[in-house]
Amino acid sequence: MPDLGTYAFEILMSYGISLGLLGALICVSILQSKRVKAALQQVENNG
Amino acid sequence: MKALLLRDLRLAIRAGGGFGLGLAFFLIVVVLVPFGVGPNADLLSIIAPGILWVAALLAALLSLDRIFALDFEDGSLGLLATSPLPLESVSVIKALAHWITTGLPLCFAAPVLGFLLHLSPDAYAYLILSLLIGTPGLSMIGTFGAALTVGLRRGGLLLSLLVLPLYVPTLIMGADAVRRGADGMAATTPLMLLGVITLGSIAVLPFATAAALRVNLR
Amino acid sequence: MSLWEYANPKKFMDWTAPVLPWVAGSAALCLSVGLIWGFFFTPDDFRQGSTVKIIYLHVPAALMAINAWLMMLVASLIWLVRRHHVSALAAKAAAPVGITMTLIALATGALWGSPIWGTYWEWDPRLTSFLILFLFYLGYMALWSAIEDPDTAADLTSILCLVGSIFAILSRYAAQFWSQGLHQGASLSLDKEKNVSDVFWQPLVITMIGFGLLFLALVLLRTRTEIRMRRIKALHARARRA
Amino acid sequence: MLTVRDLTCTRGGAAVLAGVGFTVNAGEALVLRGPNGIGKTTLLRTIAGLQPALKGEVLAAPETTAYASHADGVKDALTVRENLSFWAEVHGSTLDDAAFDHFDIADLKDRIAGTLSAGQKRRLGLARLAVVKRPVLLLDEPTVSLDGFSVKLFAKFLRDHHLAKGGAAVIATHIDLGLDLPELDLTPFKATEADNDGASDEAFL
Repeated sequence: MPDLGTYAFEILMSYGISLGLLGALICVSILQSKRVKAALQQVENNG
Repeated sequence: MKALLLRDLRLAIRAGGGFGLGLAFFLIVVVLVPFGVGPNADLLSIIAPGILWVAALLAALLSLDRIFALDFEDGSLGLLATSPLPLESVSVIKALAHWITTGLPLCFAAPVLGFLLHLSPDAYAYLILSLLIGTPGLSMIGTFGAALTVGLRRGGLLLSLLVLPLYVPTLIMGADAVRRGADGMAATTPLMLLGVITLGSIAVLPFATAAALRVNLR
Repeated sequence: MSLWEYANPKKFMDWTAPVLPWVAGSAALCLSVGLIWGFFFTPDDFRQGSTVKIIYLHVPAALMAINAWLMMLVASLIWLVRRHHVSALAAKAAAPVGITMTLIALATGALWGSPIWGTYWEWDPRLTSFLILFLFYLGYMALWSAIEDPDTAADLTSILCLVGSIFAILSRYAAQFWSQGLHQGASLSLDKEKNVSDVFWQPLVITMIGFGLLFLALVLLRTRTEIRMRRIKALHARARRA
Repeated sequence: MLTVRDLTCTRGGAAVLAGVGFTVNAGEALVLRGPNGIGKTTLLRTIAGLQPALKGEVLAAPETTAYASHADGVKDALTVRENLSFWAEVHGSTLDDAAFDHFDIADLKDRIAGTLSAGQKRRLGLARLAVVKRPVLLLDEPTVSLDGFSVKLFAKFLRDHHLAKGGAAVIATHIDLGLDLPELDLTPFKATEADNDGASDEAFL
């Protein structure tokens, strides 16, 4: 862990918020992709 | 073209809500601000240009969804689309009618409300001038937003969300002109830029508005 | 075979399926290398101290926030001119990615501003422009979700994107006129040595590539999802017709 | 006056009618028949140019067609005369008394349209057709909420003052106007999946 000095809070918050937001976006995209893929499979099998 | 303008003005007068509502809303917003920020005359005089411009903008926003919605519901819009009048002209006329019923009265009401906010005496000319130059642009931008949301049942809120960001340049330039006037500085540049935004909107947006109307009429 | 063939939904699904994992993988690689390098192995700046580490998030996110809008603009134009469905759906898919990038740029900008400018928020033209860009993304996404018919939605959002772009640029210059600003000049330019020295520049380039690849991967993934959703809709409609 | 050739029209991203073709000459009218939902409205709107055709063409001189449905743009706050003179001005024609007489609304000229009965208001809406003076009328269920007397008025206007003067009309209606007009049954033109080529849903199937 590097020495972040007095600005540790700002830097860690920046990384935390950014990676959190990106992670959330990636998770939502993947989950949605899976859900829609399954739904399409179901429609195609029935039709 | 004249027929459509006269019809819209007649409808605005007879159906009510056209002239009065926006003006009343403008008045209420401006009157409410001192209750919120306190009666300090110096403070009010500093923020007066901004308040008057923001209030004008909100008042112009209020009646936007009526621009096309009624004509869309009763079929007039479809009939106009098949008439010799191009939809681009219809858009301009609609914006003009909206301006006459909302923007123009605001230009005259604003100086009166300026007194309530202790607006600097030097600023009145710039206030009226900037509103006269800027509000036609607001009406044209709003007409474009109204055309985008005309087919939607609950388009009102969405319309505000779409239109308000588009109002930013006009607001910045308009309020800045008044502020500079109040400070005794030259306000020609913001007024010119305000004029550029308004003229640009009137030059470009009728085409976008007509395109959006055609899509919504399909 | 013309290049446009790749824009056919079926073709698009075919060629993106093998490409996507590679793009996602290289995005993950670039981001981890760039961010770890930037966070652990770069020295402090002599003026900004350790806060310079925020640059590895702030600059690439800001870059992608604008690039995402540009991509949506191009995709909207393609849809309006050539009516390629994938193009419209890609624009729709890119908006949530773009708005996330805008949020990251705003948040890291505010956090960076606090030690350097002494305040979290300053009505600086650059920050203000990003706030306005955020509002544009919001309106664009709201319009997509409000309209039921997919073609109508694609048409109207494309028109909004075109007009919005003009007004976004106007807002940018209006904001510059209105407030002179504290923000430093662009960190990215050809004469980079003037702004950012090599030690910071190398990991920054890697994270920028990483953000770009991540954007690409997310847009591909989300466009594939949109195409599938559209296909479900089309299949349902066909079943109703039969 | 109006020729429709091999027309395929779409609704909601899929073809509804395919290969529709007919010609209507001056003085002729055509009645479109078919069950509900077959696409009569879609066809008329496509001919009127309000929505694009997927295939085929509509041949008519520019600005000769007038489309009318039950949503006829009557403004409640305006008088009967103001309503009609507006459309007259937009179409660059003059408002003469004949238009009022054809639909028996001469006595109502200065009444506010909002105070009219439903039937009177519909007659006012139809009177617009006499005002715009377009030679090809595209009428979508023109007789909705008209009583027997008004239907006769409308049929008389159509025969004596429109078709007799060299006009043409395409009418989608369920009732018999008593005019002995040729009919076109749209049922055989119902689109199949093969007609969807180029429709927006088809790209995803």
